[in-house]
Amino acid sequence: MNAIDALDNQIIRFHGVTKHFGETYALRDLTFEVRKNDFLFITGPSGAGKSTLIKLLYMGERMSDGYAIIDGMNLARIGRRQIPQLRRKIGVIFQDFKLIANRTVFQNVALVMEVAGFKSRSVIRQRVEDLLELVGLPHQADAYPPTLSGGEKQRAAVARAMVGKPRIILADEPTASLDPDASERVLQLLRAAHARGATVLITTHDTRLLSRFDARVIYLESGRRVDGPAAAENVND
Amino acid sequence: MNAIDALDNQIIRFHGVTKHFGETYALRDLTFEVRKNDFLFITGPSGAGKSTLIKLLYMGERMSDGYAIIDGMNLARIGRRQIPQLRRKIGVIFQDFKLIANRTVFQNVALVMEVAGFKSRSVIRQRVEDLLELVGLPHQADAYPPTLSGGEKQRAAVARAMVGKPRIILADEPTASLDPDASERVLQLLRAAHARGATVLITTHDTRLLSRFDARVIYLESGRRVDGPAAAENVND
Amino acid sequence: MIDVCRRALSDFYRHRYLHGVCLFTIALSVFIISAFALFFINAGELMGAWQQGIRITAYLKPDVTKKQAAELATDIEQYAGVASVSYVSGKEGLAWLKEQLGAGSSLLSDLKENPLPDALEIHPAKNMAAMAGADRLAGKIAGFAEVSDVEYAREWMQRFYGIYNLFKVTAFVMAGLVFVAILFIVANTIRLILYSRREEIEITRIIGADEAFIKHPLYLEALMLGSFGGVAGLAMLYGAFFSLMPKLSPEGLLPFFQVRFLPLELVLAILISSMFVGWLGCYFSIRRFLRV
Amino acid sequence: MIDVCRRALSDFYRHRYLHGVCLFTIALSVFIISAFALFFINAGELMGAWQQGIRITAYLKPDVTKKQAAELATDIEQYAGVASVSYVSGKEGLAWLKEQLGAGSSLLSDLKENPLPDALEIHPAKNMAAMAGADRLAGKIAGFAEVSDVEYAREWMQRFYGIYNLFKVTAFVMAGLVFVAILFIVANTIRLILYSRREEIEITRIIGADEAFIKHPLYLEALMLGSFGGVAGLAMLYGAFFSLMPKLSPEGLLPFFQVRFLPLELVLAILISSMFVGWLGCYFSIRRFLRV
Ligand SMILES: Nc1ncnc2c1ncn2[C@@H]1O[C@H](COP(=O)(O)OP(=O)(O)OP(=O)(O)O)[C@@H](O)[C@H]1O
Ligand SMILES: Nc1ncnc2c1ncn2[C@@H]1O[C@H](COP(=O)(O)OP(=O)(O)OP(=O)(O)O)[C@@H](O)[C@H]1O
Ligand SMILES: [Mg+2]
Ligand SMILES: [Mg+2]
Repeated sequence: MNAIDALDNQIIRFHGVTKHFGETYALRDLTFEVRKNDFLFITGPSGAGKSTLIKLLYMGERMSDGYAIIDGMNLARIGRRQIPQLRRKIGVIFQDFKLIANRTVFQNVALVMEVAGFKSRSVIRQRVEDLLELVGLPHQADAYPPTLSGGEKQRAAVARAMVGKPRIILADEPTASLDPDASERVLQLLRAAHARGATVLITTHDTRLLSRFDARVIYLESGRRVDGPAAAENVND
Repeated sequence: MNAIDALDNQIIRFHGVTKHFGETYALRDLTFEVRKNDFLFITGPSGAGKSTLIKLLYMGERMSDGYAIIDGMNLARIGRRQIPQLRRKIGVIFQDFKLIANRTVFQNVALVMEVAGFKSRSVIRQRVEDLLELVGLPHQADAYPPTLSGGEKQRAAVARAMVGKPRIILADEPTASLDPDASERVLQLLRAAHARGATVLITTHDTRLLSRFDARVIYLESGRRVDGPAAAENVND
Repeated sequence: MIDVCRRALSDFYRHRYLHGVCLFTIALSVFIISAFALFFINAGELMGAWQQGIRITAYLKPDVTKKQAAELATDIEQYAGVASVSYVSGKEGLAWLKEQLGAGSSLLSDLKENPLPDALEIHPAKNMAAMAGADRLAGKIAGFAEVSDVEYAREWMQRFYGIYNLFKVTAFVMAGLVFVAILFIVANTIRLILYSRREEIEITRIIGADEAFIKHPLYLEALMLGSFGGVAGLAMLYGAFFSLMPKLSPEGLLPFFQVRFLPLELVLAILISSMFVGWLGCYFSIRRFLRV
Repeated sequence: MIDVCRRALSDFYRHRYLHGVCLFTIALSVFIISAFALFFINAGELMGAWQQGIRITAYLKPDVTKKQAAELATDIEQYAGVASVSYVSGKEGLAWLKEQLGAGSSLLSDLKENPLPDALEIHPAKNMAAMAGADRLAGKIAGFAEVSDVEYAREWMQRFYGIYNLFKVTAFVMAGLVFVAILFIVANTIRLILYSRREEIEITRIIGADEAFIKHPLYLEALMLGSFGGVAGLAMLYGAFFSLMPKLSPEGLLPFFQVRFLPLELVLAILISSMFVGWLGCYFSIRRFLRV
């Protein structure tokens, strides 16, 4: 593969990205690429910077240094008006779910489609119901997030991230609150999206997940990328 | 052990407890006892009623039916004024952490001691700092919860649950957001509390936790208590 | 657009507690402002009604005929600040004077002949602003060749206009200050509502909503709050007015004056201002919550 | 107690945005209320000052000596609603009458002898309430054996008191309504603040805080908001008053009247009410957030 092909194929490209909050460095000099339709894990201990990396990707935070390109958009130079466009390409499963408390599960999930410009109520209803079925929450469609169990919230978050059929899925600990059954379901969904052509990026500290997949893994420690083996030691002890 | 001894030894006793929210039954006819200084796991799939059980114990919700006794207090008949007394005996690690967003980690943890009536600032400071050290958050004492990583929030919640040296510790998925290292630390803390005489009740869907401990396990499914083996099948698949 | 309305309405319902509290505050604010307006308008009218008792008397020279007097009256009636002019013969004047003096009138009974000349009685207009220059008016009238002398209760009128002016100016200043205060109160309330909703707004942005998607329903809600609040506030005033008014003016307290409710144009102006204030409150607060 | 204060203060800082907005609203509310008070108090004083021109004249019988008149004056002075009584001889009375009639006074120059009797001039008190019964007062005075006749500007006074009464009653009613409206506005604002803080309150309860632990700092904060807001509102009024006053009364507009700021007692009363309203707002809202 020549250099131009490589560039063409890259959907995410981080180069020397640093993010600090005051004195705290969440990410330091991080460089990596993700090719289109990649299935990638990011792992590392608590506080390593995994969620911060995801935040930079959906522009929840701006990077302090370095440059990053996502699907042709340069995050360092993107304008305020373009941020929504970027975000609509990305489906994010947030670690803390970020469900809107006074909208039902259905309304939370449907909101993504409304934001994306879908007008037909019936199209939205159909797709949202399908997804709630897939994550195993068909009966909770009209429940409000504060009344859901931890695992149900997480599955609602998964449904919301997938409903817009995004080209990029960022999943921040998507199975942390789930029992093995439900985890399996969610992973199948992510794999299905991957099969459909989406690029999937999953952060996790669940070592079983890593061992079950033959996927690329990026190891982070204190905001720095570390080599696989060294980190593996860390993870498997 | 005769019946009176058994009663004397029981710190938690549920009998035929049912909890429903409208049409949804979160717990059905649940009966179990916990002896003083027990170390108990509650497990089951997502939505089984684990968190609801914990909510009933700290009276975050009132049960719909049945009766429950905790440390001599009858939850069905407890008055509004006695609820705080009950809660001060219990340290809860909430599944969704329930940290106060505009108080620092230190202030969140210290609040439990203030509520418990500690007046001396230096005593509070000493104890809170010790605990933050133990959970591995000494540098985040002055951070606000929204700026913490998922694992850091969970550890802050652990510190808060333990700071009052409660007689009963209810831990709702205390290691869900933690990497193996940090999980180990938290479990050591819980074991240390147990060694000190506390009764510890942990909900989890982490099957590795169950297999590593030779502790009693209660299996829940759709709000009902089910037998170990049947559930074990479920968990280990 | 239909979409925006639908979302605004469901937001309205979703946040019924917040919006209820806000609506109540706006209603109370509109109530205060319109109660003010009601008071000042009626007070102004009252003073206008009261000054009917005030007149400028222009004594005519003895050789002025009735016809000349009538012509002069027509001229004077054109002047700014003059409501009407009436002709009073010397005889009528004496009768009036006797009546005015009451018991003291006995001292006029010794008069052999009527020393009072014929006169024009000039009634100032209700429009007091023009009357502030009563002195000037009197001076002008004195300038006519037919007029021998001009007389009016100078001291009384000066006091009256002094009060009236002070009243008017302070009323305007007060109304302005209260309006600004109310504007800030409504803006503050909307600010608190958006503050309560900041997480929801933040999440909506994070899943890809652009500014328009977020802002339009919020503005629409603010307009709705403003208009519903305005209607409610005016309804409260209307209710208070018609339940209290009969008790306020027992018979005879003020027989010559009828207290009136706000004129329709003002009611409409208040409603529109209320909507505008809602919009403005939203405008000022929303920026804070749309920053990255 | 120290503990409660410490917690209230740190809460105040922690929620500086919310509390800032709330404080601003309370300040504006106090501003409105006290601007009202300022206006009505000065308007009342102004009317009081103005009525100085009104008097009741009691003509004495010809055989009444100066000494008897003086005694009578002392008696009348004791009456409710009487400010002062002065003796006016017939000569003085005639001079005054001539002055009042101005140009018309020529008709008095024909008089051979002064027909005016001696008289007592009764000035009503500034306290107008007592004067509403001017008729009654006049009747009483007429009852004295020494008095031949009583005279006063009946029509004028009736109108004046009509206005004054209407003004007073509506002012009270308005002040009452506005006060209630302001009370609700402040309560609403505190309600919104507690609503924003409900999660924090809920968590504090869940980790074992009893009602007192939660309520006491909240009440203290409400009192602080009330008092700081009150001070700020009064300061705003004071600032507005002293920056606008010179412009409001240009020389000659109202030379006989000095507009004054609120009296100290009222300032204190407003501050205390403001604290009380803060407390009350907290009291009404807190229940909702302390329910299980
Ligand atoms: N807004 C912020 N302000 C200050 N510090 C922050 C902020 N966000 C993150 N941090 C810090 O940056 C570090 C990395 O946080 P991050 O959430 O990326 O960790 P993580 O790898 O996701 O950890 P976990 O597995 O626990 O979720 C943490 O120490 C955290 O406290
Ligand atoms: N306040 C509530 N109102 C309505 N339904 C509720 C409420 N709280 C819990 N439920 C329902 O009760 C069931 C049990 O919830 P619970 O939180 O106890 O599950 P859980 O065992 O903790 O699950 P998880 O492992 O996902 O946390 C769920 O289906 C949930 O939707
Ligand atoms: Mg994270
Ligand atoms: Mg749970």
